[in-house]
Amino acid sequence: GCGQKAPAEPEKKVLRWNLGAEPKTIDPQLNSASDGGHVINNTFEGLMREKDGKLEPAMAESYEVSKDGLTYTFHLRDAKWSDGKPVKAQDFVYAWKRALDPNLVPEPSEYAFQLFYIKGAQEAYEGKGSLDDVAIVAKDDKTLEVTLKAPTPYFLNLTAFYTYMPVRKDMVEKDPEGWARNPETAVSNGPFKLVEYAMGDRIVLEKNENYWKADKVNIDRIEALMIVEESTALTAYESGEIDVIDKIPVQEIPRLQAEDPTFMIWPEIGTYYYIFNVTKSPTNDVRVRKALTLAIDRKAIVEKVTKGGQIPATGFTPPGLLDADGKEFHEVAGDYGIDPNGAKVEEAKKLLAEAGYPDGKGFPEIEIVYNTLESHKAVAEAIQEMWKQNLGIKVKLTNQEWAVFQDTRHNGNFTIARAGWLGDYADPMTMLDLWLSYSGNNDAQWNSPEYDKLIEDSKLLTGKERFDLLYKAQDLLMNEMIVMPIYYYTRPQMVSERVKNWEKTKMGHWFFGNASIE
Amino acid sequence: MNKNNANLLKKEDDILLEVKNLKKYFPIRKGFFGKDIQYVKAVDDVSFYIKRGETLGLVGESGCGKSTTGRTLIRLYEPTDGEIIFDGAEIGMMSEKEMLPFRKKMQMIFQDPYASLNTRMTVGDIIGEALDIHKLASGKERTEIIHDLLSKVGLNPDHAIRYPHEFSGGQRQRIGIARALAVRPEFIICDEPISALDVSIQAQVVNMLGDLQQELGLTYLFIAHDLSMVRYISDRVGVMYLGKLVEIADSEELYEKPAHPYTQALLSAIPIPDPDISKTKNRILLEGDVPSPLNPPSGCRFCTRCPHAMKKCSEIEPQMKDIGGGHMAACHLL
Amino acid sequence: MGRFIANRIVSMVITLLLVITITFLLMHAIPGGPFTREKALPPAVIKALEAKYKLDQPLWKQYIDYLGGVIKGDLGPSFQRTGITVNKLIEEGFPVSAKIGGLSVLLVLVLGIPIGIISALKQNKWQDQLAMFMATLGVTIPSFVLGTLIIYIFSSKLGWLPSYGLKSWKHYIGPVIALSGFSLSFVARLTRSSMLEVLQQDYIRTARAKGLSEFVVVGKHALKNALIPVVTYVGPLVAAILTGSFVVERIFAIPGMGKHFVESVGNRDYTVLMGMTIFYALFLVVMVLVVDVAYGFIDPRIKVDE
Amino acid sequence: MDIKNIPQEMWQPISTKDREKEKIARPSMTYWQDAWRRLKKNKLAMLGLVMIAFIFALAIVGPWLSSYSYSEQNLLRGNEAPSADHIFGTDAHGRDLYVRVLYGARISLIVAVVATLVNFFIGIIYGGISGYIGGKVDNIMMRIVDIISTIPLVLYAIILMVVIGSGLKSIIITLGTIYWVRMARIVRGQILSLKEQEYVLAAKTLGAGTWRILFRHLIPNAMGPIIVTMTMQIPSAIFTESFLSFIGLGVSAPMASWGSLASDALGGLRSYPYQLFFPAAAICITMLAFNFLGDGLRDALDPRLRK
Amino acid sequence: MKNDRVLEVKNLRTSFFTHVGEVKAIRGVSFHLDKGEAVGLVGESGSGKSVTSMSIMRLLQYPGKIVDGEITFKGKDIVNLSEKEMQSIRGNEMAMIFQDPMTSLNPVYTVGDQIMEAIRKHQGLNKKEARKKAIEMLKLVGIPSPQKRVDNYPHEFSGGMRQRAMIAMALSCEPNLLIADEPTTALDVTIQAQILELMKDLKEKINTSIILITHDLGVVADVCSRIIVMYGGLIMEEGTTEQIFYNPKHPYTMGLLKSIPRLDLGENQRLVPIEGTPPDLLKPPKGCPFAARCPYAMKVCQEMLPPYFETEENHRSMCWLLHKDAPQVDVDTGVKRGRV
Ligand SMILES: Nc1ncnc2c1ncn2[C@@H]1O[C@H](COP(=O)(O)OP(=O)(O)OP(=O)(O)O)[C@@H](O)[C@H]1O
Ligand SMILES: Nc1ncnc2c1ncn2[C@@H]1O[C@H](COP(=O)(O)OP(=O)(O)OP(=O)(O)O)[C@@H](O)[C@H]1O
Ligand SMILES: [Mg+2]
Ligand SMILES: [Mg+2]
Repeated sequence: GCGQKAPAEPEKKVLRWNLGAEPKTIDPQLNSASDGGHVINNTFEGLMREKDGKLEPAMAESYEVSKDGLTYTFHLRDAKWSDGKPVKAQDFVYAWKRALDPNLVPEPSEYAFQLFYIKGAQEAYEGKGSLDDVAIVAKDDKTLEVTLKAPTPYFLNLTAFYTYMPVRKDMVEKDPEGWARNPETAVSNGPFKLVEYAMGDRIVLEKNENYWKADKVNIDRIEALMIVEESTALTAYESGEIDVIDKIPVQEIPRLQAEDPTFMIWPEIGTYYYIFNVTKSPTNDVRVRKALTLAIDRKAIVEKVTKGGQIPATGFTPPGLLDADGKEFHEVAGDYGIDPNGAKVEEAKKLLAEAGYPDGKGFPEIEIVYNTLESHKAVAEAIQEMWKQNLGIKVKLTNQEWAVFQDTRHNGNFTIARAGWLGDYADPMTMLDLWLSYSGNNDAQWNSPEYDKLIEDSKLLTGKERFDLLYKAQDLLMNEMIVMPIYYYTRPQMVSERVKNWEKTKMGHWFFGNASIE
Repeated sequence: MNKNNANLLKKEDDILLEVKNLKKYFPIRKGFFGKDIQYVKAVDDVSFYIKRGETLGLVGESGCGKSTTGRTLIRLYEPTDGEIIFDGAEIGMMSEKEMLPFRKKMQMIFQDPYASLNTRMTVGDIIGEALDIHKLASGKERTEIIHDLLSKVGLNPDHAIRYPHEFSGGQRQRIGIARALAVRPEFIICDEPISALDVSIQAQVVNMLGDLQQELGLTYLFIAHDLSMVRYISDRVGVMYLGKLVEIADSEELYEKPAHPYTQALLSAIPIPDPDISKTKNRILLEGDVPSPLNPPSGCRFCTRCPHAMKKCSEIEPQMKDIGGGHMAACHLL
Repeated sequence: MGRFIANRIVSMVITLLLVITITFLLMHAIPGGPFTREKALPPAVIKALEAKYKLDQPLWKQYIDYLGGVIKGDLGPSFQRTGITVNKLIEEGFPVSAKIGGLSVLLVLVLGIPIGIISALKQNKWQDQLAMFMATLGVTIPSFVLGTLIIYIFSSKLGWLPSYGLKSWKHYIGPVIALSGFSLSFVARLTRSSMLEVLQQDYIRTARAKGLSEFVVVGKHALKNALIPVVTYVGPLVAAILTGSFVVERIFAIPGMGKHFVESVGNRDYTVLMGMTIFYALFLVVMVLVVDVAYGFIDPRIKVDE
Repeated sequence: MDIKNIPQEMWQPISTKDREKEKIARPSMTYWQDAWRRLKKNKLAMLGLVMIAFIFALAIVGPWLSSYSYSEQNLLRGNEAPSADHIFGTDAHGRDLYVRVLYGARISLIVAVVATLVNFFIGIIYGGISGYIGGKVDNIMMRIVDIISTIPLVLYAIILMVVIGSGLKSIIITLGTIYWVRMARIVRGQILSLKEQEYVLAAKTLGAGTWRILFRHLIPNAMGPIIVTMTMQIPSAIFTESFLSFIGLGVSAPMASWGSLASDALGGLRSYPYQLFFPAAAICITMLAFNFLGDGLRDALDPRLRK
Repeated sequence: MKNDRVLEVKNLRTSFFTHVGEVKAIRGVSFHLDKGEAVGLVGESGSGKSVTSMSIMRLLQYPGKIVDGEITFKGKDIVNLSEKEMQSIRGNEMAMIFQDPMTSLNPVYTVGDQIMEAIRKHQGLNKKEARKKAIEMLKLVGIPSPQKRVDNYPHEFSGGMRQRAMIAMALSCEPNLLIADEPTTALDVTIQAQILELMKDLKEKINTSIILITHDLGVVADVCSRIIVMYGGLIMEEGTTEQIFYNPKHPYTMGLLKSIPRLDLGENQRLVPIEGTPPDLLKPPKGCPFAARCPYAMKVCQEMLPPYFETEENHRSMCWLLHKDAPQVDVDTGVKRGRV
């Protein structure tokens, strides 16, 4: 197609990749969204890096964990920043404390809580303690020591996460508000460095010659575009103007699946579900909740409605999260009587009759609330019809503007509401602590001391014992049927054949440090 | 029209309309941000009165402010200054609402017939509108009145369903006349009502106006430049020059003994519908540039063109003087 | 005229003040705030953020502070683009939007008016009917459909146009057409309808009697008289179109300022929403004034200033 | 008759009585009656009128004539192209598009009617008064218009959505409050240029009040732009409805208007173009009909216009 | 055809096709005009004077149409000329002063602009020269301080001033043929006299032929050498000014002359109008259109349209009374010579 101008230097290998919307920020500590995460993941590097689902040492050459699992000591390798200065342990200390600074300029970090596992972190952020008391210490230029509040099995995973990536004090202080977008101050330690930031248009990265594995970096330049409209991006991809897209119009998926070999579906750690308001009739009756849950055909929904290769969900924790034995948590947890391949109409009817609504008689009209989006509507419509046909109940669909919906859901002004949760780190806890009675996201208004205790206790344990409690917690959640799981998220994506060896982390962040272009 | 009879009917001092020191200035802007410095003094300090049942003719050079006087009287323009007393009420400053009862009593026949007709209304509706506004008639009666008015002004009643653009100039003028008559007003300002009409229709219309005056005691302000017609129709005649009234008198008197040099020049210029005479007639041709109301000459406004101008004339503005029998003129010669 | 404009500027300031106030109140009245997230942020985080942006202060104080900033020309920081001010967003986005918008307005005028004129001249002939049919399609097909169709047909199927960005003149074709389609049709129809009216007037006959060519008769004598509704329509349109269109910028991936407005409502980016509203309002009131002044130029009988 | 030989009796003078022309009293016709007569003669306008009537009729009774309901799904038969079974094809849920388009017509037509009424009653009157009275009143009234058109519609719609909730009523209220500003501006502009016309002065001398001058004189003469604006506002109203539905103000799914059917189908344009085609065509046809009628009306209302 | 014949109209028929039917505004009009000649076109309001001139200018507006007839202007058949060719004739060789000065001036351009336009188009002057000429023209028609008034808009002019602006416009290009449709109706007598002088000048100096449409017989008497009297879309009588004034043959002409008010008209006298209304041209009578109002009407008048009877040289009338078989009636002939 057009627009593909010959690059200035013909030998340059350029990757064009659609980032989607413009990130709120590409400052590692301030970022809290996936689009910014994609960029940061390529420009910065943490102590660890994930490769093929496993952690590899990155900035840290090696590390030690104390026996109680509370103290981590990292030994840094001789890595350099993109301006040639060495990466020091102090850079990490600065970065991490930065995230915890409640008075941070330009604004406090939204993801500060990702560091709350560290001793003194939460207190410092909430102003109850001092940043100096946070247990992050640079023993010397190359040694970093961290002490945690409680043993956290997935802490190492977290050190690969962007909030934990180092930044350079001198650069940040030059322009605390804008340093990350300015190629002159955005000094980074990852495989790429920022060379251009065009607001709303593109972020251009170039190979960081000072990266410690620079010889492995094959791509010279990355243009991360900000095309919001999915169909435009698809057109650009199909005409060869873009190499990588991961937001694809749902209606096009069947066609692409059939015709385009570069189309693929990538698993994500996340679940799409409906929540029941347990304080409202009729969903305050667990039999009703169960009946509703059983009465939908998940297979039909993912195959005929959402079409993105999603996996029918039978529990709350999605695939991709492993337990202490390295087994898939969701498999071990079981299906709680939910048939992923169809509706259990008879059982559902029985439950509904037991609850006092034989054949749906006397069942009040219930309302599903969702935020306006084509795909949410499609699922809701399918479910509405399934409930109507299978249970004989009437359902009203109400859509709301996104923020209004958040408000509605948060305040419990609903009977059934759509929801979805994407994990922040590769541990079932990222899903399960949602339902703590004091969790800000427990919109089901569910209040179970038993559940709280299970989760809290698990935080003090490690290994198999910990997972026992987590399994129990999920059992409790699912048996109460607070949530009606529908499917596990997947992400359809397309990568041009000329791009090889691209990577994506479990959290769904692109990484092109090892990729090559032919 | 029978002027003597009309005279008999009216009480001597029954004044219907009195105008005192009327002024109407139009601001003229120069350029985009220009300030309103310049004014067209279209009517500048004019005073006169009209008795009930009387016809006052108003003549004068084109652009001297006759239409403006008429339009200000009927409050289409806001007077810049002065008083308008109609039937004992000062209407110069009235609000539109207070004016409403007077609207029925005063009417105007417009100089420009076509522009004053709404092209989206049938002639019937144009004439009937006044009836509707003042709720004078409706239904069949309304139709009858309209047809009646149309015939009165020499149009075919069938024309009621046609539109103004389908008429000739003179026919349009007659529609305007019919409209003014529809409310049966007491006072009509006729702004060149007959100038677009051919002579035979002129005669018809003038006779009709006269008959109406007889019947209903109407009062007219008759603006025209056709001096013979004005003489014929008016009891008294006023002569305007450049925004000022320069002479006013009974029509016989005025035509027989014009006092103001401008009036004299005017009368001498009347074309005579007789080829022999018109080719031999002596005219007082006025010399000199016509002054503009934008910056009228000082002193007597006619002084720049007056054959008898004296030094005094360009310095002191002459005042209206009664030179006997209500014959007033503003000239230093007198 | 000078006084009129001075008076109008006073009323414009009042208008803006009212717009600011009402928008401010509405904005705070609707559910959700700038830190509403799909995943709710921990209360500590929200508290810290609100403290940072002074959202924890009483509303009236926020309002006063904000007004103070506006008067100084400071529209505040964006909540959703960390470290970027609203002024900066406008600075970066407006030139882009204005370029596309300006071209669209130009297209609207340069094509819309002549099409309207031709239609009027050829009333009920095929040229007219074709033009008016297209105009009907033009208003019926909204920009999001038109834009998508353009990309689909010209970029995807035919490969004639690039699909995103703003690099070469070719990049402008799609957005400009999508942006101007509706207005172009509207202007064409408005022009046609007023032209039809004007062409019946006597002064057109006079112009013809002078032996002027049809082009001058129509283009000079008729057009100026027919221009009032077009100007009325185009004035506010300029304000709307130059400040960017969410839909078109989104579809063609243009880094303009149109998206900020819609996005700022969606994610309750208070300062951006206010800033965009003020910017647009300012633009609009100025354009409306321009229209009123233009009336006077077009038709000397119109005196808005009295 | 030969000019040379005129019969003798022909030279008889005739009496005045004989001259009385036979008077044929033609019924008096008002402007509106006359306009209606002209409209009836306009084939395209009548076609438009018939089409509109047909579309309305179809929207009212059409759905009953089909064996499908607008909500009935058949997931196995989703995204089917038009066929004998489903003449407009089916959507992703396997619902019959034909029936959905007919149901959508109800909403969209109501919106169209509301928009028209709002434009007519609020827009014209507001703009008319503002332009006619002028001066301070005009300044204030038009500044209100400016305010209405600059306050973000979304904010306003969200407030309404929270306060009143969703449904047609909310849509109507929203349209009613904001949808007339363009019309008001256009009408005002026209009135400003018309109000100094001589015939307005003439009406004033007759004692015509503001309303009469507005409705009998000014507005009929501004009809061209008014009708254009009115017809152009209809499609934008239809799409505004789908936007308001997006915010949550509209009717609830699975009921869908033309606007939302069209915007929903947009994503699948490449694979299922017919899903966009039918609702879009429905809007287009309706618009064409309205435009035919509008143009005809405009012509009919101007007695000077050529046919 | 004589060499100095500027205009020849033969059997012109013009109709307006309205919804009620065909309004036959002109029903067969023939006349001619020589170089430097001024012809007066008089006749009752609605008799078709303006329509005749519009037909000659080819400026009839919808639904008007020339149904039949020939119009030859300087040897060219105008009826079939293309619009483009007409444009080069109009305003240049043939100019017209319209009857309705307010609506005939474009409200949105200054008077000066509108006058300059024709000058620039046909005389190829530049803007400055044209402006000078426009000012000169305004001065010529008696507009005070013309250098200021050129920049006025029509609505800032008085009725008479607008009319003069129209005249200035038409005269500015010194046309071969000038059609003046009631050019002086809104003018006071002094200005009128000035304008008439101007027209006479034009006629004498550059041999402009003039069709002067007016109802003011005084004006006709002053300017024209021949007079055409129209009624009901037909020419009733045509002759030299003297013939028409002193020896009218048609009862309509006689009526017309009688209804003029005169300065010498005694007190208490009514004007003498022609009673009745003109015929409806939608259904014109098959006989003489004036029959219904004619004091001498006979049966034949109602039955059949009279032919023209040529009584003297250049004097023809359409009246049965002039038929050799017609009964002699005592008609009251026109103006008595030499009265004041
Ligand atoms: N557009 C039209 N539609 C129908 N009839 C028309 C139209 N224009 C003119 N007429 C008719 O044609 C006839 C002749 O009109 P014309 O304007 O020539 O009269 P005229 O002799 O110029 O009269 P006047 O002295 O009043 O101007 C009139 O009876 C008029 O009603
Ligand atoms: N709206 C206006 N704006 C500016 N000047 C005006 C306006 N109306 C009239 N004038 C000026 O006022 C003066 C008087 O005009 P007016 O119409 O009263 O004259 P008139 O006596 O009626 O003349 P005529 O016999 O030509 O109609 C003229 O110089 C005219 O140019
Ligand atoms: Mg006048
Ligand atoms: Mg005429």
